[in-house]
Order: sequence, then structure tokens, then C-alpha cells
Amino acid sequence: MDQHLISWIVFLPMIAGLVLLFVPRELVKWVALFGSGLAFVLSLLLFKTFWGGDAAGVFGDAYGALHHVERASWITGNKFNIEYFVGIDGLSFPLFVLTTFVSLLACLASFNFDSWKINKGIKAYFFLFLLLETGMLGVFVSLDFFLFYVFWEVMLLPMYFLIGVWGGERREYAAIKFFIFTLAGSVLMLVGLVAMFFYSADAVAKYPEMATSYHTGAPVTTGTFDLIELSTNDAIQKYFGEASTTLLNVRFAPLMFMFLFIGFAIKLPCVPVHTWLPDAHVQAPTPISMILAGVLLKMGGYGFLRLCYGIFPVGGEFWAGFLAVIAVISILYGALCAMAQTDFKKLVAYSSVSHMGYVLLGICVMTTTGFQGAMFQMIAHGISSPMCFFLVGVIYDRAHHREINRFGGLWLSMPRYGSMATLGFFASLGLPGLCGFVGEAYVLLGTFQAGPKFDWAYTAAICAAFGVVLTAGYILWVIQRVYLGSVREEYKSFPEANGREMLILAPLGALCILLGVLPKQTVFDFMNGTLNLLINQIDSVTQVAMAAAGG
Amino acid sequence: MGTYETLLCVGVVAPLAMFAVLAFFGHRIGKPLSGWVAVFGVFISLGCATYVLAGWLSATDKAALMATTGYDWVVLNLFGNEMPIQFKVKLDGLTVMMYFMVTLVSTCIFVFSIGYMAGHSDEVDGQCKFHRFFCYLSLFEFSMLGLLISSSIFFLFIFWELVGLCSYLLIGFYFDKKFASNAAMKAFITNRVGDFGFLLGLMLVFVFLQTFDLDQAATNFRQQYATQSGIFAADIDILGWHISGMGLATLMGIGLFCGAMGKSAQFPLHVWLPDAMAGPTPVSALIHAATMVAAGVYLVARVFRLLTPDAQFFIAVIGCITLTITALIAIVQIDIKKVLAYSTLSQLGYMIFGMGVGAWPAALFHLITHAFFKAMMFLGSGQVIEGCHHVQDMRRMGGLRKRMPVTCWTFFIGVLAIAGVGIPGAHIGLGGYFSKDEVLAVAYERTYNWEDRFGGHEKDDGHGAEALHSAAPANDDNVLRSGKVILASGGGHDEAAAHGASGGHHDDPVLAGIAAKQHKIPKWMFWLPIIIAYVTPFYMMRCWWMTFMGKPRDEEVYHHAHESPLMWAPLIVLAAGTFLSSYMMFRPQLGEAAVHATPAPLVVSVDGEVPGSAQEELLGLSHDKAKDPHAALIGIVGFAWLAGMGLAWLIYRNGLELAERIRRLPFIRFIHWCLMEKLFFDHIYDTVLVGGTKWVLAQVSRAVDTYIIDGIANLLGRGTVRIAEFSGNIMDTGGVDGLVDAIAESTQGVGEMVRQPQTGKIRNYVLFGTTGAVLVLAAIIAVVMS
Amino acid sequence: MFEIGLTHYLVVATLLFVMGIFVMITKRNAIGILIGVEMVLNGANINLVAFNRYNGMSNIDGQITSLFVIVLAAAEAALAVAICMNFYKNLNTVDVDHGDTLAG
Amino acid sequence: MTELIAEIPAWFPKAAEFMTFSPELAWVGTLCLIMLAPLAIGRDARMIAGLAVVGIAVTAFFTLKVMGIISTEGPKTGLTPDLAGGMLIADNLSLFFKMLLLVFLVGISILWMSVSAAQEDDAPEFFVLLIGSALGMSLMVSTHNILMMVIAIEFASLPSYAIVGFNKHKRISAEASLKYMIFGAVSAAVMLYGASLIYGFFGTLDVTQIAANVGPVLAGGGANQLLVGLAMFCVFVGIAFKISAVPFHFWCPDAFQGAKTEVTAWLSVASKAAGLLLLMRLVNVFCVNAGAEVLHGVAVVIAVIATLTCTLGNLAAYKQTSIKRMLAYSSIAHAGYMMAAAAILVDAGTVESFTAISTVLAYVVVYMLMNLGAFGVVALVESKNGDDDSITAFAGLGWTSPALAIPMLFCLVSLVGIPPFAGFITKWYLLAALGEAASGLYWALAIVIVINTLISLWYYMRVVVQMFLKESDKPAIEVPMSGTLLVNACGILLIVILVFSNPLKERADRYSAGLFSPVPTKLADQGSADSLAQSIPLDNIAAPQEGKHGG
Repeated sequence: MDQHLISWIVFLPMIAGLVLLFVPRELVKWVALFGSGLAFVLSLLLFKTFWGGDAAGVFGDAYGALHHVERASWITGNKFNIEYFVGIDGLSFPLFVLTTFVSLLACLASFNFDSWKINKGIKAYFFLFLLLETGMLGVFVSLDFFLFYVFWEVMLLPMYFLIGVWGGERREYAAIKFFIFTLAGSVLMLVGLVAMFFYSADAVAKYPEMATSYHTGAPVTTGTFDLIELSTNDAIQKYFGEASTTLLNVRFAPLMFMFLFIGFAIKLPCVPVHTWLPDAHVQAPTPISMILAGVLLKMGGYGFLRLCYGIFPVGGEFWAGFLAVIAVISILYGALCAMAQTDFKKLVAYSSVSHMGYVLLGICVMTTTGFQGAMFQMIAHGISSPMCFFLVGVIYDRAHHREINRFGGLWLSMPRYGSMATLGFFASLGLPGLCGFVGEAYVLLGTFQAGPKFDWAYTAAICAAFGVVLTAGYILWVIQRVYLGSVREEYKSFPEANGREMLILAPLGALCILLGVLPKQTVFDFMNGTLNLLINQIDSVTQVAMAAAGG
Repeated sequence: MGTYETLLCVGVVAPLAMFAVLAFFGHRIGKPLSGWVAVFGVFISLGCATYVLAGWLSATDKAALMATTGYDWVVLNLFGNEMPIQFKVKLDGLTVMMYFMVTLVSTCIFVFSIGYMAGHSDEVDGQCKFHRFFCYLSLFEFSMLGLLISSSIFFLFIFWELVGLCSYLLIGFYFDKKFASNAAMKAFITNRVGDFGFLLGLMLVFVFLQTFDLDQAATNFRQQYATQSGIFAADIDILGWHISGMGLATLMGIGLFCGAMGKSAQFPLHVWLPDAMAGPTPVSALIHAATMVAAGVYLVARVFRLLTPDAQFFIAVIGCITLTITALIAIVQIDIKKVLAYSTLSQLGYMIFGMGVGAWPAALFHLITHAFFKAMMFLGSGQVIEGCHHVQDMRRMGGLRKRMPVTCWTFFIGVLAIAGVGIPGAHIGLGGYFSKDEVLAVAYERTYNWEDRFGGHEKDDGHGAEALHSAAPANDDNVLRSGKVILASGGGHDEAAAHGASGGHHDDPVLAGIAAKQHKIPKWMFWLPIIIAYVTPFYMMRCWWMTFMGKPRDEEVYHHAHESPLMWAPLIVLAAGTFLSSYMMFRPQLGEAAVHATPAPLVVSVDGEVPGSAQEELLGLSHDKAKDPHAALIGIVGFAWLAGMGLAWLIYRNGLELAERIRRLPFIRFIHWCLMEKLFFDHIYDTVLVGGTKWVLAQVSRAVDTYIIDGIANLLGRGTVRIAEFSGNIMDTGGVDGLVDAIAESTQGVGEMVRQPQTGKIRNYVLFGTTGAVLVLAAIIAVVMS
Repeated sequence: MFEIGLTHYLVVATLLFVMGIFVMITKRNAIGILIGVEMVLNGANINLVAFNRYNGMSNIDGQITSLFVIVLAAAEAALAVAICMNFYKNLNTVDVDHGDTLAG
Repeated sequence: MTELIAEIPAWFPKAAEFMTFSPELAWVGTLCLIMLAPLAIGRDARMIAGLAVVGIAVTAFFTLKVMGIISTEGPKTGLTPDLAGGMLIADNLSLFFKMLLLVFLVGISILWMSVSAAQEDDAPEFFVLLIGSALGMSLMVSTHNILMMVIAIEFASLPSYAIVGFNKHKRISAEASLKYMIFGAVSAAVMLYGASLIYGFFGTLDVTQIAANVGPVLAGGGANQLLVGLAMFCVFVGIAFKISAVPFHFWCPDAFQGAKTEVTAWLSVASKAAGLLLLMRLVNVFCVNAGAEVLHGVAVVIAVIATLTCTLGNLAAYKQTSIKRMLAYSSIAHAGYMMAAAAILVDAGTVESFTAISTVLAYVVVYMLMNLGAFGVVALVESKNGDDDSITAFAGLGWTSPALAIPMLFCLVSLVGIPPFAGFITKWYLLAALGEAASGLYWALAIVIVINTLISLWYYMRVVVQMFLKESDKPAIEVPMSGTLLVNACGILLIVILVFSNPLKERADRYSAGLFSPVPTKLADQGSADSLAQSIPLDNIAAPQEGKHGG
């Protein structure tokens, strides 16, 4: 059990999904709850890793100091050594736990399934839901690129159906849009996958003396899909970074970086490939929006750190300016779009674009603080945005519309709910003391300190800082229009948030505060170790590359 | 942590605990009781504050009391070095003073609120919001005290935002009223604009001073100036604007000050404060008069050591402008709370102005005195409003002194205090008199005596950056003089001040060097405050007289008027505070706090109460009879209070008719109109900012729509087709999206195209097949041949 | 009196080929198209035999191959005619242009 | 007796040769049996089908036996009068393909039984034609002599023409078969003409020897090069017709739409696969013996045609309303993907050729499953919908009869090539093979393929949308258990193969290795290759005697 803990957590939801196909209809949701709940509990067991030692230290001994590792050879054709290789480190651990947590709450949020407008196929719904959870968990823990890719794509189909079958009026459109965008991102990743394998083979052949493996200690002799190997093996890094390494006559690192980046940028998402997000979020049923915003977007950021920057730091250096522009545009444009919305859910969706812009900004400046900020921002957003989406869902269940301007005074008719709403939205506004703030502050500071490296960094930081004003603008405005003001007749009778809803909101709200007050103990301690090592390695590689370029 | 720090922390946490209690059980605790819960919390804070204050005053070696240990909240990484953000209790004179003042004032206001809200809290809706009000108040108390005790700029910022939040919640307490929620939003967003600058300042501090700790930052700042390294060597591009060295340092200072501009409602961000009066009156008293708005001044005081001469000058200008325009607007207000609001703005302007000209202790002194009498007056107005059933129009009041004597006379004390009543020459007067006098005295010194005293050998480089660069000093003495001078008038204690001046320091080259780097204050910046010193007594007297004296103008109002003990008891306390807060009590502490809060050698001691160590560094005002600012001021404004109040009395003693006639005078009418329109700031902002944003949003939303709905397809003129075809058909929907749409379109187009050959006629198939074959063959030959 | 050489055969074969292709493209009658096919096939046959003869191969592969081709052509023709019949049965014509229901 | 045996002329096959080609003999036997069967056992569909299955089983038995033999004794050739190459070959590739065809035949028979058997009274003819074409296809893969190739292609084609027009009373069916027949006849004729020219140039039709002597001729440049190129291209046309490669694909959609669905399924996989493997074998033998100088040209040609084929196939499938026609185009696209592998093959210098062949083998296996499943569902559905093969006929299928819709979903998504279905793993092998070839051409091909994947998603998903996202009031379709089992088996196998893909890949590798490739021998009686090259040029073709005197 213990040495297979990760696998259990990853596949448990799927098993539960298979089970619920054979239970009577009324038991289905309980089986689902049990599945995702058990996954969450088991993921809490992972904290055992840190008993009697500070987490940063536990993760900090070497980049790729992994825990709960499982490796087994999987596909060996074509001289491949594709492995079933999972494990956690500081990068994946927080996101992994976040995923199980958000999924559990989303599962709980699906409990009023029967009262939905479209409530056919409850078994199908929960099965796909749990399949989706397995896919997401797999992405975060798989350390073999091929495995990563498989999990990455496994999520597509369930999400497609969850949006397309149980979504809003324009669900087909939103669903296929999501599908096509994501696939468009991942097809080039597939080419990158192939290229990396054969180029790493060339690399170890070219610099056999440097090709010492990080976990066997013996020299690597073949190409590899091992993400950690790809990013830590000196030979591979040297060869990938060299200007002489080209593919289709383009320098290898930047090209590969782009191949991977496109996929992750679409998932993140950042302008201009964000347009799938508002539709998907708005059309998806509430629990799925929670999953989308809470977890799926994070895969983009995770992919940046683990693959783009882990394996092609030189590419990161190459594209930094471009990415910063995109990031800043995402922040400001997303905020402005949010301000322009009249659909409550769409507003929250656009706020995600804006917030994820901070993630990209923090990453692309390649400073430790920036990375930490980006990671924290992802976690924080993973807490606050599901909360916001659920808050929207709650009133949608009651009012059956999402027109901001038709609401008003809800705080009066639903005081308890109103307070939670204020908490949630102020958390996403980035109010100090709540989770949204720390990430943004880190990203800004991290960006600003990149000035010596990139001369545009100061400007970028300031433009991003201006985002906080816009954010305050649209959040306060929506709070005023929906929750404040005199209560309208038709909403007077709204029932207060019921027990189930509070059961979902309360933990999220509590975490909003906890993460804001104790960021170190709740998040940073678990990832700083890995992030520092990652950034060190990135620096060393880029310096080598620059030296080579200079010499 | 030492006892004092612990106590301060307890004092901070107590209201938070009460907040939690009220948040979770408030609705059960019920109406009067929840108020007392909150009072209990703040009372604990007051207890701690008093104990600490007593201990502090009695302590001999105060430096020993200063906090040393801190708690690493997070550990940042800066250029590879670990840089913790520490939570550390800032324990020094300033904190202690402010802490005490805040807890005292707020205790009074909490008690007052119980009485006040009993009548007001139910009107929100069916259910009682009573507990919610005290919930917010407690949260505010926590944030405010936290702000005072945090020694790191970062934590300052955090609590800074939290008080902003509380003010948002409390202004919008009657959020079912549109104007209330509007005002709340206006307040928060305006503050955010200021905080944007604050953030910029923070980033500069972080990257260039490499610490958030106030003292450490100041040390690094001077160090960097000494070696011309760090920020002084920096050279960066911001928004395509090249800026470097001293200019950058100035930018940092101004950035930090922007935060203060937001919170202390300085021009041009002053517009939110008058609207903030939409909140319950106790809130106006506590947050928007006594404490939160003063936080801006407190911030400037804290970061004073990071301000370059240019930055200081900027601050002085802003303060000067603010105090002038707002005082003028106050003249014509007819809503009693609005008058007080504008007078608050004006007084804040005085404080900021004082900071700008270097009157560090004086400005803070004014802050504290003002806190007391302004809170008192607000509560008084609250009493009036409560008594008169929410009538705020002074034209309908009058003669209320009979109905509410306590309110009347406490209010009058406030008027005297703010008017700066005192007997010039003989040092008798209310706090307002001394504090304002000191600020003006320093301004005078900087205006008239400066060049004679220091300009001698530094005529031409009174200008910040160049000055400091050219005079980039080598020896450590001069290093410390990165161009900051704190002046404190001796408040007329001639011999001490004379000691300051004649004690050889007049021509002390070191002090002269620093002082000379300060800007000479232009004359208008001295005379505007002077004029306002005449205006202030006028409009305050007008306000008081219109409200309490004369004959009742509205019988109905008059008959309702009454006052309740729960509400006038605090007034008494505050009135006492107003007296005590006069010269004797706070001023010396502040003078001494200056020692720790500023580069020690530059502090100008007052009355020789500074530890001997700093003695030889004193910089006093000039005191030869010809130049003595105090002497000069006696003539200039000594009896301003008399003039102003007298004039008001003359105009308003029998009702409003005379005032009306004056108003109708041709030129006055125009001025009056302008002032009634608040000098059009709101209009300008509405049209420019709000309108501008609306325009941008319109553009964006249109952009968004077109982007989402048909994007480039629209450019292709297909937009309408798209929407028409919008029937869930994958091919259309799948493509309906900007570039993707274009791709889909073209792909379909190509799809159509490649299907054209498939005519169904076998002969064509053969033909095409053959042709294709020939083409491919040609291609092969081309390839193989080449 | 010039001697008939390989070239002439090749030219004839080529002519047959081209004409055959031309017929296939232009004829609307199914049978006509089949005749075109036959012409091409026979062009091939001529080539095979001629090459075998003039390039002085030791074996007779060419001839044998051409025999195979003839057989194939026969079988093909038989089947083709049957299919044409079926076509005619369904469409009452052997004009191939009428068979354009399947298109796009 | 012994002398009798001595009397046996030299050309008469030896017993061992009979053994080697016993599968073909068994196959022919089966054909004759089924043809004669009606005389004995009547025309009952079940009986005939049973008989066919028995015959298939016997054939399979012999095939396995021969596999055993050659696994010990190596690939064999035979039935060869004189030339080294051999008319027929029994090696791993051909035998594996035989087995594949046999299995596929069984599948098709089951499908036919469950769909058309009821209203069909021409069972014997159907099976004769079916198995006849199967035999032709298996012969295609077991030769590299152009004459034999021509015969085999015709052998495969003629029954196909007939079977396409099998339901005689349908107009489109007749039309389809006519078109198919004419197009086939034309291309066969062209191919034969090309063959005749090649014979003229090289005096032989054996690819090995052609390859051995082609170098100098091409090196000679000018008219010879042109003519040889023309001739070879003419031969290529014949194969391209079977593969339905652009621009020889025109017959494909029409024929597939007009034919019975199970026939379409059969042709879409079997004939294309046969054509491809034939092409690869020829090109392999040719290039390995012809040396590097001709490789690049051939590679480019095939690559270009492959690109055209898959792109055109996907684009044209866009707006189809008939699902059969859509799948026909999709089959064109997939043929294009597989041809890309053929392009690798010719780069014999850089890759072991069998990587490419094994890629295609694996692809064919999975492709067979996908198409069998997809067309199977189509057949079952349209048999209940009165031959309505429009996509909209699938509306709501997912909710009325999931037992059909879900395998359909699996097959379609697998056709797109997305995890977790086997279509992905085969596409992955293809990309990997391209990547291994490591040259710009193949990277470009890889990118073309992934982009085509993206394009193809759109039209496959149209069906999915109809099945799951659309409502319909149609009652559930009840279909024979056998058909349902068949399609579900295909669907499940697709997942199983993704998870355990090693066995597939290992077999593909094993059976693609050890091709029969004889040592090239120059034509002794023609003198050296260059003298041959001189003897052929057009200018002195006119006077062969002189040439002979010269020689």
C-alpha cells in the first residue's frame, strides 16, 4: 500500500467510477463521494513524508529528489524505454493535494444533480467525473513524458462530455472549442515528445562522459523520456542548449520550448489563446467549472515549470520578453474583459485569465521569487476561483440566470452566503491577509528583481501592479451590483445557503484565510526546496549556454 | 519578546478575538450586548496601551526597550540571498503615542456607537445589523493597531489594506442605499490607486534597499548614499522613461507617499473622503477623522528617512494644495458632517505639509491633537444628527444649545482647538494652537531664514539630485546627511531655542551642509497656510453657531433634539483629552520619538529634552529677535482665531440673512458656485476617469464580443453568416472563434475545393487522375533532375 | 526500302497508349472506355514482344508476359461487361456520365 | 515409381514448394469448395458461411505451419522458372499479412452474418468473391516480381469490382462498381504499359535485378532517366490505385459509399494494406539494391504523395453528410499516414527498413480493429434505419443504445489518434519512426501528420456529437448479439492494446524482419550494367543488331 500510495490515489477514483456503473442509481453519488473522498484522505497521508523534518529540507536535497516513486517499464518498442514512472516532489505535491481536495468539493457540489436542468445519465456523469480526476492526478505525478502526455490527453474526453452533455445552452460549442484548443496545443507537444527522445539519445552519444544519470549514477546510454533525467542530465542539457543543435534548421531549445509552450499556454490560458476559457467555464456545470478553474488551468503552469523551464531553460531565456508581453496583456486585458461582462460566471472566468497572467509573468522572469509567486498564485487561485464559481452556482441554482445587473441586495436575503461571497471575492481581489495577495506580491517582487537580467522587467512589474487597481475595480463593482443595494422582490424569498453549500464554502473560505496568514507553513515550505534547486539548475544551464554563445 | 511588545500584541489581538466572536455568534449575542463585547475588546487594548505608555514614559533607557526579536513570516529570495519578511513589534515613542491615542479615542467612540447604533442599525433591513457593525469596528481596531506596531513596510502595507477594507465595509454599512455603496467603492478604489504607487515604492525598496525593515532600510539608504551604490547607482528604464540615481530615490519616496495620498485623502485623491460621510457617524469619527486617515501621515513619518529633498518638497506642495482648497470648500458647506469632513481634509493637509517642510514632531503633534478634537466634534455632530432625526442640514438647526448643552460646549471646545485658540507670546492655549503654530513656524523658517542661515555657501545647489551628487560626501559625518532636516520650533521656549541657535550650531558646517540641501520653500507655500489659518476659525465658528446658537430655525427639529448619556459621556472624555493633548502631554514624547524615528544627528531637540547623545546635533530655529519665526508668527497669525471667529460671529449672529446677501454679491456668487461644486473635482474625475474607463470598457467589450463571436471572420464579412449558422453544427461552432474561426473557414473552403474534382463523372476521374499523374511525374523529374 | 525496327513498334505502342488514354477520357459509353483500356493493354503487349525480340533476350519472358496480359484482359473484359449490364439494368443506359449520383 | 518421379519435369514444383505455398493452395481449395457447395448443401447463408469459416481455419492452420517452417529455415521462394527473385515469396511479412487477412475475414463474415445474411440469397457468390479478393491481396504481399504483382493486383481487384456492386438492385451500387471497375482497369492498363517499358529497359521484371541495374541508367541522365522514371511511375500508379493515394483516390469514396457496409469495411482496410505492404516491399528491395543515389528522389515523391493524400482525405471529409463517405475519406487520410512510413523505408541508409514496415504492420492491425468496429456499428445502425447512412441517423444513439455508441466512440476517437486508445499508440510509433529517421523531410512529415490529426478531430467529433449531445426520440435499436459483441470486442481491444502495446509491437518487429531479399545479380548475357546502359538509349534502339555486334 505505502509504496504504491501514489498509484492508489491516482487510480482509486477510476476504480470507484467503474464500481458505480454497477450500483443502483441512488447510490451512485455516494460511491463517487467515497471514491474522491478516499483519494483525498490518502493524499493527506502523503504529509507523513514530512513528519520529523521540515518539508523544504525533505524536498530540498536535489532537484528530482522524489518521494513515493514507482517505476516500471511500460513500452519498449522502437528501443523506447517508456516507463510507468510516478512520484512527487515539491513542484507536484501541493498541486496534487489541491487536486484531490477540489475534486472532493466538486463531487459534493454535484450532489444536487437531480435538480439540474439536464439530469440524465447520472452514472455517466459521475463516471466521467472520476475518470477526469484520475487524469488530472496522473498529470501531476507522472514523471515520464510519455505517461504525462497520455494522462494529459485522457482528460480531454471526459471534460468534453461533461461540458457538452451537462452544460448550458451553448454547451456543444463550448465543449468542442475546449477540445479543439487543447488538442491543438498538444499535437505539437507530441512532436516535441518524439524529438526529445531522439535528441537526448544523440546528446548522450555526443557527451558520454557527462551523461551520468541522476538516479542510477551510471551514464545514460539511450534516449529517455524521464523528465527529471532530461532536465538534470548534463549531457542532455548541454546538447539541448547548444546553438548548433537544430531541428528543421531552427535552434532546438527555442523551438522545442515553443512546441511545449503552446500547449501549456492554451491550458493556462493566456491571451490570445484564452478564448476557449470563458465559453468552457460559463457553459460547464458548476462543479466542472470548479474543476476547470481550480485544477485544469494549473496544469499549464505546472507544465511550464516542469517541462518548458525544467528542460529548455535556454528557450525560456530566449522567449522571456515575448512571454512577459503576453503575461502583462493577459493581466490587463483579462481584467478589462472581466469588467466589461454582464454575465456573472463569465466575469469570474475572465478574472481567471487575469490571475493566470500573474503566473506566467512570475515564471517567465526566471527568478526564484517569481517561481514561488507563480506556484503560490496557482494554489491560491485553485482555492479562490472554485469558491467564486461555486458562489455563482449557488445563486444560479436559485435564480436560474447569471445577469449581474438583474441581481442586487443578495446580502440582505442571504446574509451567511453574502459573507462567504465577500470573503471569496476579496480573496480573489488579492486582499492582504487572504490567499490572493501573497502570490501577486511575490510575482511583482520577483519580476521587479529581474531587472538586472531583463531591462523590461521594471516596466512589466509596474504594468502588472496596475492590474491590482483594475482587479479591485471589477470585483468591487460586481459585489456592489449583486450583493449590495436594496434587495429585489424576486430575491427576497431566496433560501439561505443550505448545509451542503456551507460544507463546500466553509473549507474553501478557511483556506483562503489560512493561506493568506500562514503562506510559509501551508505552501512555501513544501515547494521552496524544489523550486530553489530548479532555479539554480536553470541558472547554471543558461550560464553555460551563454558562455558557449559568448565564447 | 519583552513585556511591552507582548502587551502591544495582546492589545492588537483582543479586538480580533472579539471580531471572531461577533462574526460567528454575533447574531445570537444580540443587540446591546454585542456592542459591549466589542467595547470589552478595545478596552483591553486601552489597558495595554496605558500600561505601555506609563512604562515608556518612566523608562530611562528607552533604546533598551526597542524590540529586537521578530518572526519570519515568509522568506523571500533576492538575487539568490534569503531575505525574510519579519513580523516585528515596532516599539518606540511614536508607536506608543499613536497606540495610546487610537485606543483611547476608539474606546470612546465604541461606547458612543452603542448608543448611536441602537437607533440606526435596524434600518438596514428586517434583521438587526447591530452586531455586524461592531464586528467591523473590532476588525478595524485590530488592523489599525497592527499597522501601528508593525516595523516592516510590508506588514505596514498589509494592515494598510485591511484598514482600507474595514473602511470599505463601514462606509458601505447602509449598503442598501446606493450612495452608500457607491461611496464605499469610491473610497476603496481611490485608495487602490494610491496603493499602486505604494506597491511601486515597495518594489523599489525591496530591490534596492534589500530589506523591508524600516530601520534597516534607512541604514541601507544612507549607506548606499555614502558609497553612491545601490539605488543611487541604479539606472533603470520604466515605461520607456529613463531614470536613475537620486531621481530613482525620489521616485521611491513619492511612490511610498502615494499610499499616504490615498489614505490621508490628499489632493488629487481627496475626493473619496467627503463621500465617505455616507457611513454611520461614529465611523466618520473614528476612521475618517481620528485614526485611519491619519495613518497616511503616520506612514510618511515612518518612511521619513527614505525621503529625498525632492520627495519632501513634493509632499509639502501636495499638502499645501490640499489644505487650501479643502478649507475653501468647507466654507460653503451646509451639511454639518461635510463641514467636518472638509475641515479634516484641511487639517490633514496641514500635517502632510508639516511633514514636507520637515516639521516632523510638529506634524505628528498636530495629528494627535486633531484626532481628539475632531473625533469629539464628529461625535457631537452624530449626537446632533441622532437627536434631530437624521437632519444634517445646518440651515434647519440652530439654537440647539438649550436642547443638548453638553454636545454644544464640547463641540465649542473642539472649535476653539481647531481654530488654534491661544494667547500668543504667553504659552497658553489648546493643542491645536501649539501644533499649528509649530508647523507654520518651521514653514516660516524654511521660507525666510533659510538662505541667510545656510544658503551662504550653497547658493546654487539647493536642488536635490545635483546637490547630493555634487556634494557626494566622503566622510561618514556627511554621509549621514542625505539631505534630511527635521525642524521643530521651540514653541517659544526662547532660551532653549536660543541655545539651539546661538549654541554654535548656527554656523555648524555639518548642519549647514545638510540644511542647504533642503529646498527653500517658496513664499506662496508659506502664505497659503497662513491664509487658511484665518479661514479655519471662520468656517468652524460658522458651523458651530449655525448649529447651536441663534434661534431655532426649524421647530420640529428643535423639539426632537435630545441627547443621551451613553453618547455624551464619551464627549466629556474626549474634551478632556483635547485639553490634555495640549503641549504638555504629547509634544515632548514626540520630540524624543523623532530621535529614534529619524537620523539621530539631524533631530532638532526641543526644550533640551533630548538625550545628551544628540545634544550637539540640534538644529533650532533662528532666534535673534529679527528672525524668530514665533515672534513673526505672533504678528502674522497670532490672533487669526479671533479674526476668523469674530467674522463668522458677525455674519451669522442673527441667522442666515446676512450670509445670503453676501452670497448674492456678483463676484462672490461665482466663487460660491465653484466652491459648492467642490471645485469640480468630482465632475472632472467622472468625465475623465469614470467616463474614460467606461469608454475603454465599451471598446473592450465590443472587442471581446467581436473576438468571441466572429473575430477575424467578421473582417471577412462573415460575421452575420456565422451567427445565423450558429446551430450547434460542429463545423461552424468549432471554428467560431477569432483566428481559429478563420482557420476553420479556410479549412472548410479548402475542403470544399478539394471536393470539387469529385464530380461523380468517371471520365473526369480518369482525366484528373491522369493529369495529376503527369503533374506528380513532372514534380519527380524536377526533384530528381535537381 | 527501310527496315522495320524497334522504334516503329515502340511508336505504334505509344500511339496505342495515348489513344487509349484519350479514348478513356473522352468516351461516354462504358464499352468505349473498355475498348480504350484494351488499346492500352495491347500497346503494352506490343512493347513486351518487341523488346523481347529486339533486345535479344535469351528467354521469352516478354512473350509469356504478354500472354498473361491477354488472359488478364479477357477476364477483366468479361467482368466489365457484366458490370456494364448491371449498370444498364439500373440506369437504362451505358452512358457513364449518367452515373454521377455518388459525388462530392 | 522412382522413375516416374524422375520423369517429373524440372519446372514442376517440388513437394517442399507445395508445402511452402500450401496456404494459397488451401485458399484456392476453399474457393472451389464454396463455389461447388450449393450443389451439395444448398444456398443457405449459414451453411455457406460455416463452410467459409472452416476453409479459413484450414488456411490459417497451414499458414501457421509455414510460419513454423520459415522461422527455422528462413524465408523461402519458389515457383520460379529461372530468375533469382522468385515469383512468389513466403516470408514473415507475407505470412503475417495472410493471418491478418484471415482474421479479418472472420470478422467480416460475422458482420455479414449479423447484418445482411437474412435478406441475402447469394451467400456462395459473396463468399467466393470475398475470399477470392483476399487471396489476391495475400498474393500481392508475397511477391516482388512485377508480372506477378500485376496478376495479383488484378486478382485482388476483379472480385472487388464485383463485390462492390453486389446488391444488384441498388442504383448507386451498380454505379459504384462501374466506376471502381473502370478506374481500376485504367490504372491496371497504365501499370502494365509501364511494366512493359521496364521490361524493355532491363530485360527482366524482377525488382531485385532491376534495382541492380538501375543505377547506371539513372546516372546516365537525360532521356533514359526520364523514360525509366516514367515507366516506374506507371507501375507505381497501379499500386497507388490500390492504396487510393492522391491523385488516384477518386474511385474510393464512390465505391465505398455504394458498396455494402461490410464490403466497405473489408476494402477500406484489406486492399489498402495489401497495396501499402506491396509498395513497401518493392521499394525496400529496390532501394536496398539500387544504392543511395536514387533514394532521395523516391523518398521525396512518396513523402509528397503521402502529404497530399492525408491532407486531402481529411479536408474532403469535412462536410460529408454520409458517414460511409466520411469514413471513406478518413481511410484515404490513414492511407496517407501509412505512406509516410513508406517514405522512411526508402531511406534504407539511415534506418533498419523493418522499423518502418513494423510501424505499418502495427498500424494496420489497429486500423483493422478501428475500421471493423466503426463500419460494424454503421452497418448495424443503417441496417435498422432502412439503409440511411447519413450522420444524423446517429442522433441520440448514445442514450438509446449505448452498446453500439460506446464502441463507435472508441473507434472514432482512436481514429483521431488520442489516448487512451490504440490509434494513438500506432500514430506514436509512426511519429517515432519518422523521428528516428532524423532528417528534415521526416520531421516535416511528422508535423504534417499531427496537424492532420487536429483537422481530422473535427469531422470525427461530428458523429460523437450526434450520438451523445443530440437528443432523439428514436427507440433503442436491437441488433443481433453477434454484431454487438464484435464491435464491442473491437472497442475494448483498442484500449487493451494501448495499455499493453508491447506484444503487438514485438510481433510487428518480428514479422517485418527477415524480408526475403535475394542478392542482386547482373544480367550475365547482357554484359555489364554500363554496356547495358549504352545498349538501351533511344538513339540506337533503332539498330539493335549493331548493338548486338557492338556487344
